[in-house]
Amino acid sequence: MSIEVQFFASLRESLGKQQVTLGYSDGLDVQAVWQQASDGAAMPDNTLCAINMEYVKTETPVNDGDEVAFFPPVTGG
Amino acid sequence: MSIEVQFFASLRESLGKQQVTLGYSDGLDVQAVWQQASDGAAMPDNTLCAINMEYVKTETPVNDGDEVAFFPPVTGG
Amino acid sequence: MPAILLDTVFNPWDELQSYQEKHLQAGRYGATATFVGTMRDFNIDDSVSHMTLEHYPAMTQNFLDKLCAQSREKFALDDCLIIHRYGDIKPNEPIVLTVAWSAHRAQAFDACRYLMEELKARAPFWKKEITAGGERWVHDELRSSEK
Amino acid sequence: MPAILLDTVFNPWDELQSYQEKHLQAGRYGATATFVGTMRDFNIDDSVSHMTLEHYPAMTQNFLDKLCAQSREKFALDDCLIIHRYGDIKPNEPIVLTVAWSAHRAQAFDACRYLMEELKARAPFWKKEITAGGERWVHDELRSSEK
Repeated sequence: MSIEVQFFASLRESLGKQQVTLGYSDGLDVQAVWQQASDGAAMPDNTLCAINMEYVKTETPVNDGDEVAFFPPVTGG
Repeated sequence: MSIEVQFFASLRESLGKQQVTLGYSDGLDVQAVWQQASDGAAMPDNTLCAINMEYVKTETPVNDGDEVAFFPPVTGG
Repeated sequence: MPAILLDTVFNPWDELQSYQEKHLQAGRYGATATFVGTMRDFNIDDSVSHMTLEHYPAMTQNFLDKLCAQSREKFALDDCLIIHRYGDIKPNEPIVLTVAWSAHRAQAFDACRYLMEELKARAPFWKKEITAGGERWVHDELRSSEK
Repeated sequence: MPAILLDTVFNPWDELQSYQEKHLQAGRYGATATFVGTMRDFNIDDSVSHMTLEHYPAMTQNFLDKLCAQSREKFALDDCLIIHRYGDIKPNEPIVLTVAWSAHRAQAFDACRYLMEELKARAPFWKKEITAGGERWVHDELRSSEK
């Protein structure tokens, strides 16, 4: 019964954490996972969210066992 | 006092000649050069013309010493 | 149609040839379009000494694999290839290679560009530049010179 | 920014690298877009055993030189390169290479494509294919498969 949360790049640095494991509870969505994992920090406007390696919106429901990731706009290539 | 005329590819084969040297006379244009150099053959609709390595139209005047070329649509690359 | 993530310097042209000889059927493809992105030593005004490219390994691989598969459906390709660096990168080192092989010129060009545009827009990589003035994450507003 | 005409087999990737090492300044260009056109062994329905590529030497050189110069004016390029074969060509041999180096991805892609489209539309080359059924000049109506 857990959710694994990951932060990348500038978000990882500004929050001071790379990975957090949360307990699972019914009715969680991506926004609620952020709130718990970030200790209530405001989510920057341009933050991107993924569940299990796929882009999702902040209102997407989260299931037990999901890997949820938060990161800034990408700058590869 | 001469014009050098060149034919390429399928035009060269259908006319049976690669190069013809014509005497220069006043008032020549590309169409007239074709008529003389091809012995009066009809110019295929899609024929391209060049004077001194630059594309021109059939009504372009020809000067003494010019190199005039006729060829079919290009198919390089 | 692989997407390959590497943390060491690679020669894009050698990789391309090696892949082509191994996987492409001689005489079938007529058009090969490629793009190589190379690290420059300037961005905006500061001189950049080197760069760290962070990624989200499993998602990055997943994203690029799907991008290759989508491109093969969207365009008439014989094959495509993506190679992308991560980790520490120095100026003049290749960062990314995209290749599209097709019987048709337009399809090869379009697919190669599609691979790059999608990768740039959505593949989870983040550049941090190390300059004389310190470290900085590359943000959108710093990328006008890359357009 | 040379345009090179060759009557022998060439390796486009080796030529590209050799030119790049000699003429491009390390760390200045970030984007390299390339296209290679290779002879296929099929066109329409007949099997093509080989091909002869006729050209108009002085005009072809002149045209490609100007095309390189125009492209450098039209796009923000560090450099560009065209290599084109003429004479007898066998299946799977490269016919043409175009390369555009730029600081900017879009400029490199656009310029590389511009080089190829202009070359295809206007450079004085003519292909004659040798098939099981005899020789034939390639005409526009035979080129749909090349688009």
